[in-house]
Amino acid sequence: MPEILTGNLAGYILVALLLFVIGLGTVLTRRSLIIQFMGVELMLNAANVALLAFGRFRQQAAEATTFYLFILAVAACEAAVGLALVVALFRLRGTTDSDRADSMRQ
Amino acid sequence: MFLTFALITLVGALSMARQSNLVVAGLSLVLCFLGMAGLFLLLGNPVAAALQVIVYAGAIVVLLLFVIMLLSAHEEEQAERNSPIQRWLGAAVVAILGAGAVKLVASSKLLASFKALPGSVDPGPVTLDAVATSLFQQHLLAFEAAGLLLLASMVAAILLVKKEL
Amino acid sequence: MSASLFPNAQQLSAVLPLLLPSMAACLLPIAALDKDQSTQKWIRGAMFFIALAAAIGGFFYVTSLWKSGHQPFYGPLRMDRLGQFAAIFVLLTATITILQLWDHLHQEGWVKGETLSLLLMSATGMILFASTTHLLLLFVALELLSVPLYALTATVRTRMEAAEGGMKYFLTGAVASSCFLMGSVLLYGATGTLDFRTMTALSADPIALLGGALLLMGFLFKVSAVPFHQWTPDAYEGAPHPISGFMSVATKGVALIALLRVFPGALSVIPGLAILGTKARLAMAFLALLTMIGGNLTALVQTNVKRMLAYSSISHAGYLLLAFVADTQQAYVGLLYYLVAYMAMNMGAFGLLTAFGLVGDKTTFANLRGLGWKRPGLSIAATLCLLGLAGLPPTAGFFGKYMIFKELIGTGHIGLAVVGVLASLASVYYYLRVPVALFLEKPSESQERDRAEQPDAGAPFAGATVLVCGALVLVAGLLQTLFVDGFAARVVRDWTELGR
Amino acid sequence: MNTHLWLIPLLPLAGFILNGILGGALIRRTQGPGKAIVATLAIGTVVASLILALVAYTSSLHAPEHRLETEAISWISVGTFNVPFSLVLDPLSGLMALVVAGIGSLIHLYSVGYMWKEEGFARYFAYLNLFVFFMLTLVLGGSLPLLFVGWEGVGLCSYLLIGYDFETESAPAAGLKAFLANRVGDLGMVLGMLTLFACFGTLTIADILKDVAHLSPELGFGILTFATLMLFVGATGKSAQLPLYVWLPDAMAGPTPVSALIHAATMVTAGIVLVCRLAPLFTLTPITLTVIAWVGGATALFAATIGLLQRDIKKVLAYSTVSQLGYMFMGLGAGGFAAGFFHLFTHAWFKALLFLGAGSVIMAMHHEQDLFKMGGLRSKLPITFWTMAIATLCIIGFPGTSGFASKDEILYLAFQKSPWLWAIGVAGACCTAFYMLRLMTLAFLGEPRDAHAFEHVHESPVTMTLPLIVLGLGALLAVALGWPTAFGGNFRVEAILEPSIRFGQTAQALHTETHGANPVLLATVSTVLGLAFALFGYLSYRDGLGAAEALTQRFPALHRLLFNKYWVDEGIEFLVLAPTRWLANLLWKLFDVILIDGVGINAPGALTMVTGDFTALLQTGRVRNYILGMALGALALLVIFLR
Amino acid sequence: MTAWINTHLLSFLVFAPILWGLLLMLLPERQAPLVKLLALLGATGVFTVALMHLLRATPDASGILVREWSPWFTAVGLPVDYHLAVDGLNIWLILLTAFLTPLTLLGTWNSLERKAGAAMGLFLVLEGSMLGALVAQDLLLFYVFWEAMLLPMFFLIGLWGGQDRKYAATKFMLFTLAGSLIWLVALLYIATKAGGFSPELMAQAAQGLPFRTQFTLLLAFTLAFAIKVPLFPLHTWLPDAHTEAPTMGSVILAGVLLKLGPYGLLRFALPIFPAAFIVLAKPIAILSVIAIIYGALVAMVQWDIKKLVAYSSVSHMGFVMLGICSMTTLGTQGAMLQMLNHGISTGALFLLVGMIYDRTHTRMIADFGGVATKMPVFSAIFLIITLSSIGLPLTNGFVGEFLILNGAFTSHFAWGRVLAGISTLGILLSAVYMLWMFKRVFWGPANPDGESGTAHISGDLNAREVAVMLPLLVLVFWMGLHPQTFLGHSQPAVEQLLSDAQAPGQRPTVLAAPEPRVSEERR
Repeated sequence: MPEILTGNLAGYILVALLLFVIGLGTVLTRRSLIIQFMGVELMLNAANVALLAFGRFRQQAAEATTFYLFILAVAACEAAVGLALVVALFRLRGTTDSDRADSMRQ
Repeated sequence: MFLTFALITLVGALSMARQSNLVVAGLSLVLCFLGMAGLFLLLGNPVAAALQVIVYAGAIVVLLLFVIMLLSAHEEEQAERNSPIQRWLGAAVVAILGAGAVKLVASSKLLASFKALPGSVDPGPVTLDAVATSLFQQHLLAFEAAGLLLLASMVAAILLVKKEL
Repeated sequence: MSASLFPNAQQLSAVLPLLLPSMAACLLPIAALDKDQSTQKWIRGAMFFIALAAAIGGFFYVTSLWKSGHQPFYGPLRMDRLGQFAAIFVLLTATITILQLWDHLHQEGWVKGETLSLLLMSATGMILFASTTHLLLLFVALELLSVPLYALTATVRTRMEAAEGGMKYFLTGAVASSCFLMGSVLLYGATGTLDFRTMTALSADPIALLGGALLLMGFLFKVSAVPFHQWTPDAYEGAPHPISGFMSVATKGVALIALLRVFPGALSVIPGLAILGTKARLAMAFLALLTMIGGNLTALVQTNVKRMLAYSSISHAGYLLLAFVADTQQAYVGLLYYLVAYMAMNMGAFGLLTAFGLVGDKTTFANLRGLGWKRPGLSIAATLCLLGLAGLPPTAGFFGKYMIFKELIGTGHIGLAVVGVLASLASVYYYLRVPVALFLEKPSESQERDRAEQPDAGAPFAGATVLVCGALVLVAGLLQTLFVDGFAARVVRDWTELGR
Repeated sequence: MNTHLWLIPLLPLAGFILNGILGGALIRRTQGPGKAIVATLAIGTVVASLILALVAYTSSLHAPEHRLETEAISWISVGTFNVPFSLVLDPLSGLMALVVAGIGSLIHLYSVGYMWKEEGFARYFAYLNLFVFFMLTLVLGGSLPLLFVGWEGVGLCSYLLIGYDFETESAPAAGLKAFLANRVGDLGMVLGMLTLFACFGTLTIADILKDVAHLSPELGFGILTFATLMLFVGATGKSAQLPLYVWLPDAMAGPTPVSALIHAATMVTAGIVLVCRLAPLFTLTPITLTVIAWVGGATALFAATIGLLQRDIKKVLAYSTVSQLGYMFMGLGAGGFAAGFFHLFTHAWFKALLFLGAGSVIMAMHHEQDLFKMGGLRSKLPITFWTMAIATLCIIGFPGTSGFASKDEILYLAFQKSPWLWAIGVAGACCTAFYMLRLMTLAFLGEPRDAHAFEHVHESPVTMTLPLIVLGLGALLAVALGWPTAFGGNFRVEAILEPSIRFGQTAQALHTETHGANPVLLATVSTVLGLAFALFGYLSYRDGLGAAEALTQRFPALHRLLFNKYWVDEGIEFLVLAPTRWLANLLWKLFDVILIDGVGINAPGALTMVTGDFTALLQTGRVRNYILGMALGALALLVIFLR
Repeated sequence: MTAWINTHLLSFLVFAPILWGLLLMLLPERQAPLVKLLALLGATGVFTVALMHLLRATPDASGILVREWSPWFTAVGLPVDYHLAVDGLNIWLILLTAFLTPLTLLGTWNSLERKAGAAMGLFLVLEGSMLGALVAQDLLLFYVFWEAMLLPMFFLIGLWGGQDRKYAATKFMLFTLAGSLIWLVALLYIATKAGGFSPELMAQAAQGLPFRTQFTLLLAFTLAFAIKVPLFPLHTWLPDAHTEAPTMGSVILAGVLLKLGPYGLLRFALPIFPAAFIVLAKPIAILSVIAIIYGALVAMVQWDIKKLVAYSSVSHMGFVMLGICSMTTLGTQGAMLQMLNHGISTGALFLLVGMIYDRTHTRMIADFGGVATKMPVFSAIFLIITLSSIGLPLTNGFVGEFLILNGAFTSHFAWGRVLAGISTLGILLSAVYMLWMFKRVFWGPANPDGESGTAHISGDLNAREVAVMLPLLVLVFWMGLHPQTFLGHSQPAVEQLLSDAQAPGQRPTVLAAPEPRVSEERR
């Protein structure tokens, strides 16, 4: 049983990167703004996983957790503003489909 | 143990990514977050785990669900045009990046240099006061900035969606 | 390093540039709570006065700091010459933006104190972003400068483009900043420290390289370099003109300055990063090439002035990145000088639209036809700004390009230089379209009628700013001694000395 | 004394300036008196310079090498290249100056009567003065560029004077043609000068000739041959030799006195003057001399044949002029510079006379120039007739006349160069005799063919007849200047010209020893033939056009050929001008419009635009695409970083 | 004031027109008459100052008449100097500029219907920037003025031009910029190598470079200058610009702007890259001969008088370039003179065309005919200018062309003689197109139909127009009769230039006499 499966640093980082990629994939492949937004959240959390893992293995858990707090706050802010934008857009367009909001080209 | 949580996390994430029903997607996101919380516990970080459940799985996802309800956008709308280039290219990029991630992690000496922690050097779980000390001593300025940021997002949200502003 | 809750005077002097705008930003929403802020002119006046006072006050404070010549710091916040430069740059831009906003928002009929508050918050975030090397702080500052901008882009809710542009800006921006975050986390993991200055133990490990790449991408997104640029035109078109100007100038400039702080190059005060250096420069060259070509080519075919300016700002990102390719002290001097010039030129260009009261989608070249003769002085000033953007002597734009290209050639990147000049040759064409429309073309009958019936949107502040910008473009072109030797060069010199 | 030389050309110039600026206004104010003043001024200046020339010439006879020279006034001077203004009066230029000023003043006088009723009286005289100025500069000029000044100047004047009635269609065209044909020649001049400068490092004639003194004749085609040939090209242009003669017949569009002065007596002889000036140079290049001789001979015959059938009285004379000039060149080419110049001298008198006579005829016939409409004018225009008769005798070389002297000297030399040349010359002489008699007969003898016009014919005013008489005397007395030694005479002109023709040369006379040929025999043959043809001409036109018609019926092809002047003009239009215009249009359309503007400039511009459109397509407006772009960019970054 | 002028003469010459012009542009349009007057006064003032001070100045050791030198700025390590100087090379071009400006203003007094004041202000700005380019000795300074010239010209064409003025203006702008931007790269390259922008430093630096590099750099330099000249394949902007530009634009464009190309070659390209220039001279000489013939041929088939004159400029400037490329004193001096000639003659031609255009509002040759009957004085003046432009002796045209031909013919360049021989054709062709045009426009019967241009001609030249032409006529003959006035100044400068460049110079004469010549003693 390779130790990557037993939860060494590499394992966590791999999980983090995969989460990151999945989040990106969500943003890329879905059209619903809300789901795309979830994807963004996922990308942020991927960072969280990596961060805490590093913190743990580098014996700097406290600092890492602080950073984690800030990321948390930022995520909350982004959630607020992002969802506000979605709502504003929905009011004007009546849609949450990002592909339909393409009035500006060139 | 790690494997379980990791799988929960990834599965939750994947199902979120593929789910067409927004509510279900949201719920699977919660699942993913819970998995993460588990991972954090494994990392000996109960604070983070707790916050993960409370803030993310709690606040943010609930906010999301609220919005979903508010806009009554349960299902993803029909695509106006199917854009194959976007889909396939996107998929390709994701695949490449994923494979790249695996390869990269595998090839990284630095990661390999950290062995799984033996119990002896285990610093034990993170405590809130340690976090608080670091927060209010090293990162005071950042804390202020974050406060400002929260205010900013509040004002922004008001500016954007408040009726008869 | 430990900081008590209450910074001492010396530390305070470092924080004050941030404190002034942020306090005003906190004050403004309260004033904005008043229901009839749209009816009561004096309330509006008061709000704008507060904002202006904060910006100008901060500006004067920082200039005095500059004159006094001492470079305070507070924990990870380093208000050194570069930081002061950034602060001056941002606050000046913010001042001009506020002045233009007064006119523009009245034209739009959507005067909101929140707008100003967000603007000032963003400005605070920018100054912070440009004056630290601490990853955590960088990230928070990045968010602090972006989040308000997302909202500002969509601030005029009545416009369809506004919400759309804001949404696009937000989504792309969120992705970019999460990349930034991921990058910084990985760097942290690779080095075990959050502050760039202490990143001595950086090895060429894939993790570190990945982190560096993602981090760089975060910067390049703010700089809006191809291919991270596509949000730019939409966001600019959606945003109010002055905000577009603010985004194009301040965001870009600050992102470049912050990048300059951490960039592993000639000025790098960070020993460990050298490993990333060559790769970073290669990436810069590659992207600069793409950016100059893509930006200029696409700008050629625009019909909307704002989009044209957006693409022009993209192409300028290309020229500015060239400084990192050349990567000599002189090149960075040129970069900073060019930023000043660029601020004047772009604010002038966007101010032109405001000054003529072109709102909504009435910002095409066709809408400019024949306006030049209505307000010649203003139009000439704006023309100066555009010619500056085109890089024609004797404007400041030329000398900015001159310095960067000279260093580029000096370091042997002649191919890039040739592409650059050819690109700017193409750019002359679309920049000239504005004066051509202003002076050379006759308005159509319908336009004549509309202008006849609707009163002339006398935008005093915007007009004044445009005039000032035009003058600045010319003066900065003729008095490089002041602007280069006395300003940009000193930044670089002192900073490098201090850094060592 | 020498400074007076300047006055010789400058006086007419002064006349030109005054008349040109003030004359017009003056005449518009006061009709008659104004014209009188203008005319007096014009004539006065020319006469004055004539007198000065006489004085200078006489004094030059006592000067060393019979040569007066003004001190040089700086004109162009760059490094070694130094061209001063300097005039030289030696026998050659002296004689020429006298001819120009003399005949010039006579023709001025004549013009007063001829042009009195014309518009632009002042303009005419101004041009005429200007011409005299340039012609004198040409003959007196001490350096080639200065000579070239006169050379181009007279071309300009002839251009202006031919186009004198500029409202008509034909005159401007003719003027343009004249100027351009001359310009073609001038290219030769310029090239010649360039070559000479490259050879000798100077363009002052005296210096060149001094340098020439120690050179041996060129065998084969050398640089000097090139230079002299080029100069000769210039001469063909000015002196209307093959192939550049075409402008001269058209030049008859100008007023008749102009034809007399410019296109008979003076300007067209510039070529001969040039060759004589540089005689030592030309003697070094036998090839050139041969070319000159043959071109001259060819021209002499060619033009004469065309002259046979012309109906326009002036055209006949024009072609005769061309052929006479041909004789002169034949003489020069045969090495007889003096002979050539002598023929120039005599020809100046009688051809001017002929033209003026023709002028008075035309005036009498109310500007009718068609010979076939004239006839029987002798009774009405006695003076004109008799004077012209004298000239005719001279030109057909009637024994004892000046024409006989000069022409037979030339023919004699020609025979020594080559018998064929002589044969051509004689043939030309026969044609000359024929068409001159034809002219005289048609104009003055027989029955009047246009009774109505005949009614109003009356002799011209004295201002016109006086010059006729004077010229007649001149034509007769010109013989005094030389009588072929072969007939026991003394060919004085050779001795007179010696100093200038052999200037700077080591003194052994180039004497052409008479090998074989018997001059008397040659002369008799040519003369008899000539007179025979003269008789033939008289007989065939004595009673009307009938006989001529018969001849025409006999040789229709020949008639058409000659009557259409060998279709030379059409040929030039078809082979040279049209292709040039076509080529020019092609170049313009092909290079400017299509290649440079189209392919070179607009195409890249359009291409850039299209590329711009393409890149603009990437801006789809859908945020997912944007993020995809970012992802790809990130991928690229990763490749760069992790590679 | 006068004291200040004495010390800062050149700055005054450059910036007085610019500032004055900008000031005038700000005046309202209804003040046009006043503005015109002020503009004329200003231009005349500048001319008088230039004339008085420059001709009185005495050259110093290095032949510099007037000099102003102070450091400007040392951004990014390279010292850039504010270095203005007048010497034999540029004095007459400066005077020509200062001389043509007031004449043009006076000559186009009533030509512009709208915004005449602004046009004249702009015109002064143009004059100033051209003077700046002429006096600038520091290459970056030169470049700045070089580009600064474009804008006023662009707006002159674009605002007061003819039908497709936008196309013409843009073409002019981009075409010229294309050259000068490439040049800028080369300039910066050599500047970084030299560590400064003064030609001397660059010359030293160029010595050190491999020949290929020198040659490439020179190519870039030449490109910019050749476009301005314009040399054969790069000339197509000129006809459009000339045709579309208002009269004042055409005059100054032909009169001065084009001269900056050859001037730049002489002033900068030749001294900096002598070795490479000697090599490049041959192809350029060939191109310029092509330009001579080609321009003349194309001019022949134009039906727009202005376009015809424009192409004639191409031909004439070809002569200038040929003279420069002959690398002999003769040729170069001829080129210097020919520049002035072309400035005077072609400038005058454009003025005249403008005068008749004001009356008839057409420039098509076909619309005219028999103009001489209606405007005798005009046609007389036009004839004289025509003659000077076709190089008739005693007018200015002849001296220049003759010197150039001699120079080319005696140059060491093997093909020089052939080229000179071919280019004599240019003299013939110039006569063809000019006189043909003259014939069709002024002579022949006045075409009767009321549509034709001739029918609209009201009267002959008025006093103002005659007053404009008189000085030009005087100059035509002065330069024809006593060119030494002008050659004298440039002679030492040119000799210095060529000797520094180690130009092969003139071939020795083939057959000259061994003993010294009489005429030389007389000299």
